[in-house]
Amino acid sequence: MSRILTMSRAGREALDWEMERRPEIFCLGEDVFKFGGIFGTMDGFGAKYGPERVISTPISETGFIGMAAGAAMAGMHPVVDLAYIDFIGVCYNVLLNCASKTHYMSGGAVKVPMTLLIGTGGGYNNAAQHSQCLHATVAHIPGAKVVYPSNAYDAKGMLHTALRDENFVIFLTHKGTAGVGWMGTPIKTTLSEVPEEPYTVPFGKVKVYREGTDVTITGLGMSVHESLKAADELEKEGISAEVVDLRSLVPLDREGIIASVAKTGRLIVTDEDYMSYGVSGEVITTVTEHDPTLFRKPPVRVTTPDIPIPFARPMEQAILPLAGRIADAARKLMA
Amino acid sequence: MSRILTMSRAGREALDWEMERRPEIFCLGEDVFKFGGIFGTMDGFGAKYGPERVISTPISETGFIGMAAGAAMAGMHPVVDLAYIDFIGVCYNVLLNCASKTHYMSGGAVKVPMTLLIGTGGGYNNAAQHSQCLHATVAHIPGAKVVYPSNAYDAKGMLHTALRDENFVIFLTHKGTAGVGWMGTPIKTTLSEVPEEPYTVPFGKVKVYREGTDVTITGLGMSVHESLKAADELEKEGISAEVVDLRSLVPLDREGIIASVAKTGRLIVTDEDYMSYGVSGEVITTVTEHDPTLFRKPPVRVTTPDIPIPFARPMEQAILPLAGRIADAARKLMA
Amino acid sequence: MELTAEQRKGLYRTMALSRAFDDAMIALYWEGKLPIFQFGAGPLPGELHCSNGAEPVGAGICAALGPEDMLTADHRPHHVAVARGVDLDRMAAELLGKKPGLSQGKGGHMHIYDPSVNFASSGIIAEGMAVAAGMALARRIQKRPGVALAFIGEGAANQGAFHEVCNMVGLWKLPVIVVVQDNEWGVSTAKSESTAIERNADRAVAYGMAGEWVGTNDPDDIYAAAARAVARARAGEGGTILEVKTARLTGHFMGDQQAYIPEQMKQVDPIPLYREKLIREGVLSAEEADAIEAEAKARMARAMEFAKAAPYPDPSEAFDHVFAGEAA
Amino acid sequence: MELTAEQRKGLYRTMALSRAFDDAMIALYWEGKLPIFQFGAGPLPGELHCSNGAEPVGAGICAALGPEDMLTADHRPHHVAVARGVDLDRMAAELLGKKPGLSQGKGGHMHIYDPSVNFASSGIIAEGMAVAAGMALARRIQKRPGVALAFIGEGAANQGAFHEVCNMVGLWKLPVIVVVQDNEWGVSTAKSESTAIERNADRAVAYGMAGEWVGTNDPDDIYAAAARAVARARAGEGGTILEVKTARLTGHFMGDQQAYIPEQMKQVDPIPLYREKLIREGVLSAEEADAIEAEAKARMARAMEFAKAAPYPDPSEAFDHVFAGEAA
Ligand SMILES: Cc1ncc(C[n+]2csc(CCOP(=O)(O)OP(=O)(O)O)c2C)c(N)n1
Ligand SMILES: Cc1ncc(C[n+]2csc(CCOP(=O)(O)OP(=O)(O)O)c2C)c(N)n1
Ligand SMILES: [Mg+2]
Ligand SMILES: [Mg+2]
Repeated sequence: MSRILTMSRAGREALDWEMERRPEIFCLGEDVFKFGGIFGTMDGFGAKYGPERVISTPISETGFIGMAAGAAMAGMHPVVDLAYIDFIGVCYNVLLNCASKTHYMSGGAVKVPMTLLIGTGGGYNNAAQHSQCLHATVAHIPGAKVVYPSNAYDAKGMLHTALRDENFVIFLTHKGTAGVGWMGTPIKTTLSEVPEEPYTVPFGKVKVYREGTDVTITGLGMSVHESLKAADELEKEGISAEVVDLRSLVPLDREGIIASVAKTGRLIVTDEDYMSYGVSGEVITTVTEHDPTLFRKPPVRVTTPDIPIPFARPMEQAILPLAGRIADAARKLMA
Repeated sequence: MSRILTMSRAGREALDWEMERRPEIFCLGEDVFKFGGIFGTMDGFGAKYGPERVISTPISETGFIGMAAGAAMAGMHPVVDLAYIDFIGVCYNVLLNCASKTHYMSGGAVKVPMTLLIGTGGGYNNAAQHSQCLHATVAHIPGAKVVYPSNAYDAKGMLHTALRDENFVIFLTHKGTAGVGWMGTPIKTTLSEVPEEPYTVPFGKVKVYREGTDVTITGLGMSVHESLKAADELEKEGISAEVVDLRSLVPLDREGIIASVAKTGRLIVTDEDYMSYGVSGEVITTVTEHDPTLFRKPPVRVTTPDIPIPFARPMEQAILPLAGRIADAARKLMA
Repeated sequence: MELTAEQRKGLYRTMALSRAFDDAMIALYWEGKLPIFQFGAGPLPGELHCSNGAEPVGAGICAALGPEDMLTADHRPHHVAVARGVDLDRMAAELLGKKPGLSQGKGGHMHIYDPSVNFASSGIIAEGMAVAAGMALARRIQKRPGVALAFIGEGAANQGAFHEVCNMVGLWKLPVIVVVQDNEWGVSTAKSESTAIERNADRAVAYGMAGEWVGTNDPDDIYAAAARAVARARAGEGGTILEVKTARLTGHFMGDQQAYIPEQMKQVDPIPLYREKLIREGVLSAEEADAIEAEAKARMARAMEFAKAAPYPDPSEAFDHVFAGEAA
Repeated sequence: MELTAEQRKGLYRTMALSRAFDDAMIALYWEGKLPIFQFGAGPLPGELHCSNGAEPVGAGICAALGPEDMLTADHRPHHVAVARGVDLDRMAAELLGKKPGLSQGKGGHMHIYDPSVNFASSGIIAEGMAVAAGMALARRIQKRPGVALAFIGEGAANQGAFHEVCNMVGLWKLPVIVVVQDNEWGVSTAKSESTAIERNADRAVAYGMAGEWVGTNDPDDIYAAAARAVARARAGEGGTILEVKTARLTGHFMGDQQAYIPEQMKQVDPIPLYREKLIREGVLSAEEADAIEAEAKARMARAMEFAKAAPYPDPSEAFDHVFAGEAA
């Protein structure tokens, strides 16, 4: 049986199913016992699994994420909630030098299976320290897998995959896509039919949300949904956009990106992360180093510019990669 | 008068000159009082300026770099030594959310003039936690300038520029280029004639080390010198390589990159940082989004792959972007 | 260090103004967010962490300071900012994201900066610790006076930055006061669930700092402890961890139902208590107290009017102030 | 908790073996690095932080442990690894970057992992604190016994991770022992220049942990303190900060001239002292002591032979082990 679910409920189902069956999984993070994690992925788990397996921590991110890494080395599979990716600043060493590299530095002798749930993104006027994406920053770390579902079906399937992975997996969700109470009415395109039974969605494969022939629009997290909105607009104007969700940054499905651009000859890369030294450059380069003649027109980036996120709505709305900017870019590409 | 200097001595001269004249400059970092900083930039400053202006700190990077930011807000210009960039993990928040964003978040009311000196890179078998470059990680932060001299002349001129900048400047030096005792005989191409008098080298301009017509090779830090070695080799084979030192990641001289590729039609991007989501993608994209038809052949990346740095010499040498790999790439591009 | 009657009236005035500020913001916050709650909606969007209950800390401590002293606050900065004398109109405008706001609409409520009174804040837990200590260090090098105060919550005292900075404050005998505002909660986590020992003030011994603990949420007591800490700092005797038992009456942020708070842990509003005390002690009459409250509300109403009437920044201004000293 | 004569001989044996390990590595380290010093040259490249002087800490503490206990060490791991019984041949091979090394040549001397004896290390200051505590947490959830020990330097005790982890150890009464190896120096910075108070053991009160301080660099004393801490941990009484005054005889790393160390701070070699003590107390004869030392050197010579003869990994192996469970 399948139902229409939010990403939040879908992710919760995957974690619940795995926790019921695998005693090595436990949850850790600020307020997870009472609040169930930033996206409700652990909603009700405090009561169900008890304080030994659903552990609310002090505000000590280096400490508890480092402890998760240690617990993983000792045979557990921790699921850690870091709430906002803006907070990686206080615990980045664990991501950069410990959880990601221990398997390698030990020549394969030690494994660090753990899943780190982090919320990304802005668009709700939470200003420069609570609105960042920074997915490029974590994707640049070798030894960490980085995935980023944008809809409920993928949220459940990719979380099952993460929980069965033997590695450190950074599991990102854009706050605006999750379908949690404090972000208003869920975005339609984040909802999906979700089977009740467990299933996995493999890492490292793009998802083509919508096929098209004129222009490829890649996105991830929220920018997928802005791209879909733009594609709807463009369709009315006779422009056929193919919307490609990257879904997984490490591993990255380079073939999937190239295949779409080989078909359309035009590329718009949308990204809510800062523009430079990030995902947008990597996607364009992926095509260019394969074959620059695939581009009928120069590819275009529609991203957050290289500026801190401003608080006031008129400024924030102007700098985010929203549907209007994406559609404009497509129109220019087709002109 | 000018003399041939190492980067270390050249940088020291700039800092000394500014410190003599500007009481707001002071030095902070682990072991700076007795050891003079990782690159000897503060060599002898303890004795000369005393412990009030040359402050050795506990191993508390979040604390002392954050204090530097506070001191900058209160009218000082701190020069902080972080030794290895691998350690940004324990203090990344100060870089990400404080020093870089305070000017913006205050709407321009507060300034944070500070210079953070960091050493990067490997090649001397110091393994996964002491050999990283990670320059893309810091260059992805909006509100921070990131510069990266590769020779003595630029080291002095860019440090003068940094010390006169009103912003947070991350000043990177590849350990292998500095000409410090523990890294062996200095690399010839890092040495330069350095005027005794102060001078500035502006940020945001590439430096063309060597002109060429067949292929553009961009690099930064150590990879500039590997590129120069490769260019020497290639010259013997009749291949004319133009070697472009990016020198400054924020701001980045996109015109300078494009101009060189417009001339040669071929691009090799060398980078000792990890390949994905970094500088190499940004450089290629810079050209591609301008005009993909500038490429006569697909551009090529010669970088450290997306793996932790292995300790053993045979493995490390194989994965670094050394001259041999660069020359091979050029030969293939010309074939 | 005894407060005069006039000074104690001042404390009451400060608390009333701070409360008026938060109450006005709370009222506005719900505009556009009902019936469907959403952080991003309405004229006052984003997270909003109000200070209701913590007013005695701002009032009591700032009364012990001089203009040369420096303050950093956290994600819950209003009560400290109001007590410090941050421009009320421009602060209100900043919360609404308006152009005349302190940060020209770039900061919002967690990023209140007013260099004219040496005030800064940050939304990252414990970030202000080092910033405050660095300001104190700067003054030492400059040979200028000034005590620096970092206002944090009891939850923040378990962040690594607390340790690193306290150690350097102790080591270098910096004039820094760490104000730990123990409101019992860090979001939904009680202090006993986050902190290995009962009092953060007791951690001072780990750093060669002095510890002060105030068990009442009363501005007289808080003032007295702060005055002692400030005197020590000015005398070159180093820093203090000053912990105050205070309150968080309106939840972690707006929207927090606080269902996790058991009945016996319900907190008391310190403002009526102080009003009663001042009346009981003959410092204020009920009429004077009413007048002070009315005046506070009126002042805040003017600030709100200013803020509401002010224009938004132009979208293009988002690109200004990324770097200092550069044309936009 | 009194040690038998046999056990004390064992301590001496362990220290001698650890010393033999470092001395052999030091000798090899200089090959290829003279006359021009360079980290990256010779058969043993990279930074090398030797344990000479700290052997009593490894020996004394590991003697109090069982096979179920878990250890993390820092950038100076040899003495702990040797005392814990990490495979000597494979550790030597790892320092030389050889294929049969513990990490197949990927780790080098700061990254010693031997899961068969629950040993791990890291070159980032204080990183092992949380890892050790997490291992203890894992065992609690698994309902399996095991005390976790984090070996750090006195310099590392000023890193934020120390505070965060100690607080959680105290809060959750985890069986964790933080071993602060006070060798007086963090690179060139004396403890008095880095640490606001004299003893890190005194910081235990800030975390509801026990504090133990050992002022001698004597393995008997260290063992006794460790045994007390382990007993408390096994009894569910929580963690201990165990600080030991130890020594760093060969500088921060090879190449450190230590010109910054004043004459009166010169440190004493603990191994001859313990040898004399054991002879004085009739536990060992001089001949037996000589034999133990000779045996240690011989054992290490075999390890060195093994390491030198071993092949390097193939360059292509650099691409293995980036992720577990995947074909290279
Ligand atoms: C480094 C970091 N971690 C987590 C958060 C999220 N956060 C914001 S406020 C808060 C609780 C703070 O508690 P406390 O310090 O007691 O202050 P209070 O809210 O009670 O005033 C948390 C966890 C953050 N902003 N920064
Ligand atoms: C986070 C971090 N900062 C700085 C360093 C550089 N570093 C390596 S060892 C060391 C000194 C450590 O002193 P201590 O903890 O006392 O250990 P010891 O070397 O004395 O054994 C420093 C500063 C590092 N490795 N990691
Ligand atoms: Mg609190
Ligand atoms: Mg030490």
